[in-house]
Amino acid sequence: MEHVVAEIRRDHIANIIRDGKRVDGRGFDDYRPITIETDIGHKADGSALVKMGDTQVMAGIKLLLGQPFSDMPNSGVLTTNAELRPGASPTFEAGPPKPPTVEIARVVDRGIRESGAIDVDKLCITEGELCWIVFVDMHVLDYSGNLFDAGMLSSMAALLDTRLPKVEDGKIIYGEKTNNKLPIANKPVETTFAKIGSGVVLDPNLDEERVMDARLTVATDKSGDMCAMQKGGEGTFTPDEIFETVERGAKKAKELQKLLKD
Amino acid sequence: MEHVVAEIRRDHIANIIRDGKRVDGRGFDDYRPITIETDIGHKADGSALVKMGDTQVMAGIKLLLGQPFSDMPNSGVLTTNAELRPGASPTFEAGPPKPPTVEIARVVDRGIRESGAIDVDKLCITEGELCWIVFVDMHVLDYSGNLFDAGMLSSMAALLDTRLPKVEDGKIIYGEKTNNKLPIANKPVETTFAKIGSGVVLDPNLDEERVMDARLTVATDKSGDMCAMQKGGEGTFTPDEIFETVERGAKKAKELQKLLKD
Amino acid sequence: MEHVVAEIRRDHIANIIRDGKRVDGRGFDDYRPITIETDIGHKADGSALVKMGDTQVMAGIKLLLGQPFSDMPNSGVLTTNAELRPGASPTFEAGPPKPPTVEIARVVDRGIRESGAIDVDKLCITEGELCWIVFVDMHVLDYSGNLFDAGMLSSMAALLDTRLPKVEDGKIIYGEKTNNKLPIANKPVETTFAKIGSGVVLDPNLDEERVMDARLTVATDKSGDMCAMQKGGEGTFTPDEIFETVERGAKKAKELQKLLKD
Amino acid sequence: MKVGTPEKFIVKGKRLDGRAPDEIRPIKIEAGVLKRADGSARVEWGGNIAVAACYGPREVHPRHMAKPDKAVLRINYNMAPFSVSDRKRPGTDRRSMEISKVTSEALEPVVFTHLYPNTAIDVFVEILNAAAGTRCTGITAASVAIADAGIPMKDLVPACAAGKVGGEIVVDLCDIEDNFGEADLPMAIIPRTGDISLLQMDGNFTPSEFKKAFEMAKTGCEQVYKVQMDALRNKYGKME
Amino acid sequence: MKVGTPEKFIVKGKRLDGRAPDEIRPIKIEAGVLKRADGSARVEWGGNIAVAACYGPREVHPRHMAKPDKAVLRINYNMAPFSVSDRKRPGTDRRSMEISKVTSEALEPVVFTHLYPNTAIDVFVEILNAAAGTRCTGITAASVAIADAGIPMKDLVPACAAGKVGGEIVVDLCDIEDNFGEADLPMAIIPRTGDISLLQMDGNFTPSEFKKAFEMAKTGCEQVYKVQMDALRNKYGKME
Amino acid sequence: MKVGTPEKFIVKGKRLDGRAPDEIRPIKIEAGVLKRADGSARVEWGGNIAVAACYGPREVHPRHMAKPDKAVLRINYNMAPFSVSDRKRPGTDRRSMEISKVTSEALEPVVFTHLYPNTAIDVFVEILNAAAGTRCTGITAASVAIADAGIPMKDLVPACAAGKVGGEIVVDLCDIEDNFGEADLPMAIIPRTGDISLLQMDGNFTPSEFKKAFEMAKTGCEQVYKVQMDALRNKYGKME
Repeated sequence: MEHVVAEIRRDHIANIIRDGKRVDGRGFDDYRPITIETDIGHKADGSALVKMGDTQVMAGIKLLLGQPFSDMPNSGVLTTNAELRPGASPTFEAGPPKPPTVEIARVVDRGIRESGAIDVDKLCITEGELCWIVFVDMHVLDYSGNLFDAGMLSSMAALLDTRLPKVEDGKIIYGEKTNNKLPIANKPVETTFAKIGSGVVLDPNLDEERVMDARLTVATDKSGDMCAMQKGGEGTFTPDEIFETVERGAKKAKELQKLLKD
Repeated sequence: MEHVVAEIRRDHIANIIRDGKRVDGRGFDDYRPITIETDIGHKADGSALVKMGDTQVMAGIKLLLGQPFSDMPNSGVLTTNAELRPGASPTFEAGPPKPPTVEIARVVDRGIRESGAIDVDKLCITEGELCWIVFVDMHVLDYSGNLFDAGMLSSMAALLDTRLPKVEDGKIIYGEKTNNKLPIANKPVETTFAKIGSGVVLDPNLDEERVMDARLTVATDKSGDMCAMQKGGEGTFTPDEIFETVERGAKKAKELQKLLKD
Repeated sequence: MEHVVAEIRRDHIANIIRDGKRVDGRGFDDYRPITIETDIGHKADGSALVKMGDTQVMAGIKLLLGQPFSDMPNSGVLTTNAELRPGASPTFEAGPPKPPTVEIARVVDRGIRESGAIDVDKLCITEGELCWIVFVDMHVLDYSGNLFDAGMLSSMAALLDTRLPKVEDGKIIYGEKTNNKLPIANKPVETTFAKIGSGVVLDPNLDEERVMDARLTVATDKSGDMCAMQKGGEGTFTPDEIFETVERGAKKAKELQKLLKD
Repeated sequence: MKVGTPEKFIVKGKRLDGRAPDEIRPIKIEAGVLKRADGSARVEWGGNIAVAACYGPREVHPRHMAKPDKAVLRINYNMAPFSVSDRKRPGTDRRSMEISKVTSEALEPVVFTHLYPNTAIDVFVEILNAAAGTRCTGITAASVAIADAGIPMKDLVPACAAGKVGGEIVVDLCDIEDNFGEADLPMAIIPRTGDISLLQMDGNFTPSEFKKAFEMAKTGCEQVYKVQMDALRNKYGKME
Repeated sequence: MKVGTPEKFIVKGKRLDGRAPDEIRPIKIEAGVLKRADGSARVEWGGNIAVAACYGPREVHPRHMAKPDKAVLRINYNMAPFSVSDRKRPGTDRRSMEISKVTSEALEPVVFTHLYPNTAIDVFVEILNAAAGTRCTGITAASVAIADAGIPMKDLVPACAAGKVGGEIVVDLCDIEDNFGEADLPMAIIPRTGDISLLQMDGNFTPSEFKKAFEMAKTGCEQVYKVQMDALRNKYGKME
Repeated sequence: MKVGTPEKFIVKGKRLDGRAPDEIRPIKIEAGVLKRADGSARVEWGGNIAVAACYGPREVHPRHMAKPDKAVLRINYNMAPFSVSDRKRPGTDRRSMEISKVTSEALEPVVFTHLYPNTAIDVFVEILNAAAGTRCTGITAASVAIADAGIPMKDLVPACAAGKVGGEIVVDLCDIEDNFGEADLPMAIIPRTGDISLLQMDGNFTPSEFKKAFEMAKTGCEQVYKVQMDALRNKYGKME
């Protein structure tokens, strides 16, 4: 029975979209209301809580000291993780991240990394020996669709909120932060579209995400270049759909970037 | 059906206790017969097998060399583990420790640590660089109730039995023990009480443990001070019950401490 | 029903063997056709794909730099692993190796190690500090019986195919291989026999392996000495069966060794 | 002695953060902060931030954990990686397992689990920032989340610790007091009966110090209880 | 800048390995290379070696993963420990999980999963040697293995990447181009409809560069498609 | 050559611990040492200490491991963390997995598993102190524990090793002989038939050395068998 109900729901949502509307009344290129709160708690070196409609993602930054990779002796290290906490949805379970969670972390990671959002060369302290390791941890608290965009936005907001900890003799002095910011050189954002029947809509909510045929996430940097993309879902896109979506994404990216304060 | 039988059994045991007696004829403040055998096997640096009624717990001590923690550069390190071996009960399974096992290890650890049972400052060899790491491993061989008290007793007996291994050039020479003991500065013991209906009894046996409403473990040091406590079980204690139990525990602690030879 | 069918199949195969024949027409001491292909892919430092009938095992060698063990400061390190890939059989699952896989890896490891196949003393670069670590990884691609012999053969062929990577400043320069071979000092091979009813046959195929009573693997070195043995299966061997099998194994070992080119 | 131990913990009757010995840190509770959960709560308490999400009564997975005569109450306590000084590796550690266990046992006495046999009531406690006292913050949040989920309860369960620092008994230890103090006694009570449903202790107490700390923690719990009730009144009061 | 970055990627119209910008590396495909699997394929493509084994439709374990209206298509992508420069520790890592997921989604649109409700179609992709482009090699192999298993498909799915190196758009990046290049765009297409079933990108593309790379990857896919079809014809052609 | 290798292993016909080449170490066996287990045994053998606990026949978890025509015999061999020189991290390692497997196979031939279809017979072997020969000590203990559980057996299974040290064949290797010797041959036999149910070997044997070691291990097993029988007689003899 369950899949019959699912099909009816799918048809309903697709029909509305075919008529140029959406279940929650938004336009095809509208985000749900977005709020960004930073500086949540003092233990994180930077943090942000993003609400995108009913979706809530908190990102926290921890800076550790470590050794640069041997093929990049002059650079710091970036590590990006996501966790869908079991309280965020009736269907999530405690345990190590599953493929959809890993996908979110990896796509956000690529967006940050490939856009040069962090000037990693400035994170090197001693060549080949000591550098900052930046841990970006996304903590999904309430799952109501489109974790890609909320995850990227919270990660960037948290990185912008970050202050370097104090260091003495190559060790971090916990509890004492400096006023030094991270060297942020770019502001990538992600825009995610869902293809449902004949339409492609921005920022799918939970109902739309459940019935979508395919998903396309486009990460755009501040100059309007693409820095990451990811198609998802069991359906396909035509080449034209992809080109149009990329263009629409680039436009919306500018709006999101305005929400990110330096 | 199973829970009906469980309820009948519970009522039976609680009725006996209401009459001031116990299923195995002991008084409320009586331990089952306790024996402590030390120096079991030559590979452990110290060891003890404690039998408390039908419960059997072996503790073994291994001393390794390692680095002090950075916030305690002049101290050795203590690590306490417990394993309920699958042969110890029809219901235990092989695999990583489950919450009840972890609880036992952590409460024993707190008792040892907080009482200063080991003078960890004397375990430092070179400040910030080299120190002894003391591994206390409790190995539960036969589970017939009250692992807290048997676990703590075996751990302390094993620590008292320990001789430091020989060290050359910062490395342990296996197979050659010295006559040097561990710097033992205190002798904490745990006394565990079970609340069953209207009564609170010491050293619950397996039948009592299965039906108890709540559990209170009190770790007492040689001067009669408390060094750790842990309430367990799905029931509650009144404040008066707690104060009385703490007092009864302190009295019995003296008896247990006498069993621990220097 | 399943086990009834299994018994009928077992009786059928055992009857054929009692008549001095085998299900696939081979003699008792015949191997299935064997091919060895080396130098598969350029990322491995050495590699070989062995086909033994329908069984396919690829072995790859990776050389890493590391520290010698403290009790063997002048020797390199050998590590042998096996994985039954889930594509190799309808019954294999993804996940960490299970006991039968671990057994294969450990018996191959013993054969290589105990025969002195690799002169590990020549793998030491700086005493107590730097040495080669040889990783032998067996990757079972198609499972049609007798993984012991195919695994050992692929491992030895891959070790013989290995060229040391280039090293500068104590680091491996990836992508640049030297012409230096590993110091191979012996050529152990394994010969595995299955006891089925009254007969003991070499190189069991899948059908025979499924119904065998017991298994005996004999690893023989180039001088005809035994370097490892392993009985498997829920049945037993008589002492005479063991002595005869060891002798038959030693004879077949010579044939296999001829397939291994320097 | 640990590096960084302060010389004095109390100067002129004031603690290092300016509080009186019997004064708890500021606490703020909001019920119903998550959309997907059946009930939820956020507690900010002296730097600690906890969010609790409650689901249930619902089906039990795995099935064999179900109990035929009542619901199983399962608490999952988790610290976010960025909630502590040293980044915490994601995943369950021994400390979390113990805290989840004692939190379940602290709440079990007040939940009418017998109304929902063969089901599970799951509470997920996320610590987003840790500043000494996360288990008490978590129990306090979990309790409100269960109530917010509409699950019948005999009472709420507030939690609060007392401890000994520099020889003095104080309530609701802050970070530095927790790190360098001599004893800690986290407790949870059932206010309507006065019964104790959580009690842990580590450090060093003489019997009389223990009694004093016990009473202080109890009074702390009662203060927390008022804030819990207010949070529920804020959300549900208008309906009355 | 990474240690080892080449000064130039293209000299006199030739790439470092001698290819033209729009030239894919040599590719060889064989169907039916394993005995136990229901279908299999081996792909050698410019140094990459992938073997795919397909089982199914078959029973689903664990049972609760079964779908009542179709087969579940599950891809397990795995790199052999010796397939890369630094030995890869056996076991699933985050990269493999992601590639397994996108590979499933790339193939799902062409498999008639609705014919086999409550079953699983499992494809295991083993990378025996990696030389940039393993996911495209794996998708290409998996696609042929499913066909070889006799499972009805609307079409085969070829995959191929394009990218940007030294400012130029090129197809099918080799190892050094992949390591030091500026962008990578792996794609999979369904040739009969021209639809895109896999698309990932990382690096830096202007919109017009993206379009150029997109077309080049598409053309690359079409070339791979021919080799896939030939492999099946080689095995099954004689029956026609 | 390993650091610490002794110059000579045998001086004037005596081994390093004073034994003759064909002399096994002192061995002591007690049956019924645990309360909860259905059967149990403790074996002390030349420094080795093993405790075996047997449960069964009982329900099989997980269910799918059950066999419709017989009981599954499962052995779990485990070394206590403190039983070896370097502390052993708790948990199953590859060595334990292999020993558990060969121990099961060594005991399977003597247990009447066909009497108990769809059940499990579980034996847990704990090594409390290790001094070379733990697998033989474990098999010897497990065998007595199964008998003590009242499970019908064709015979007991004793185990004993022989080996080569300094070129000589000796029985029941001690720690230093095991570490630095040239070959080791652990065996288990079924005394009533003389059949071999465990045989492993590593090191170097010529064919004739192997035969000599084989006979020595067999004789060792027969000596162990007597002690096993005595242990059971001590516990059950009075009932006769």
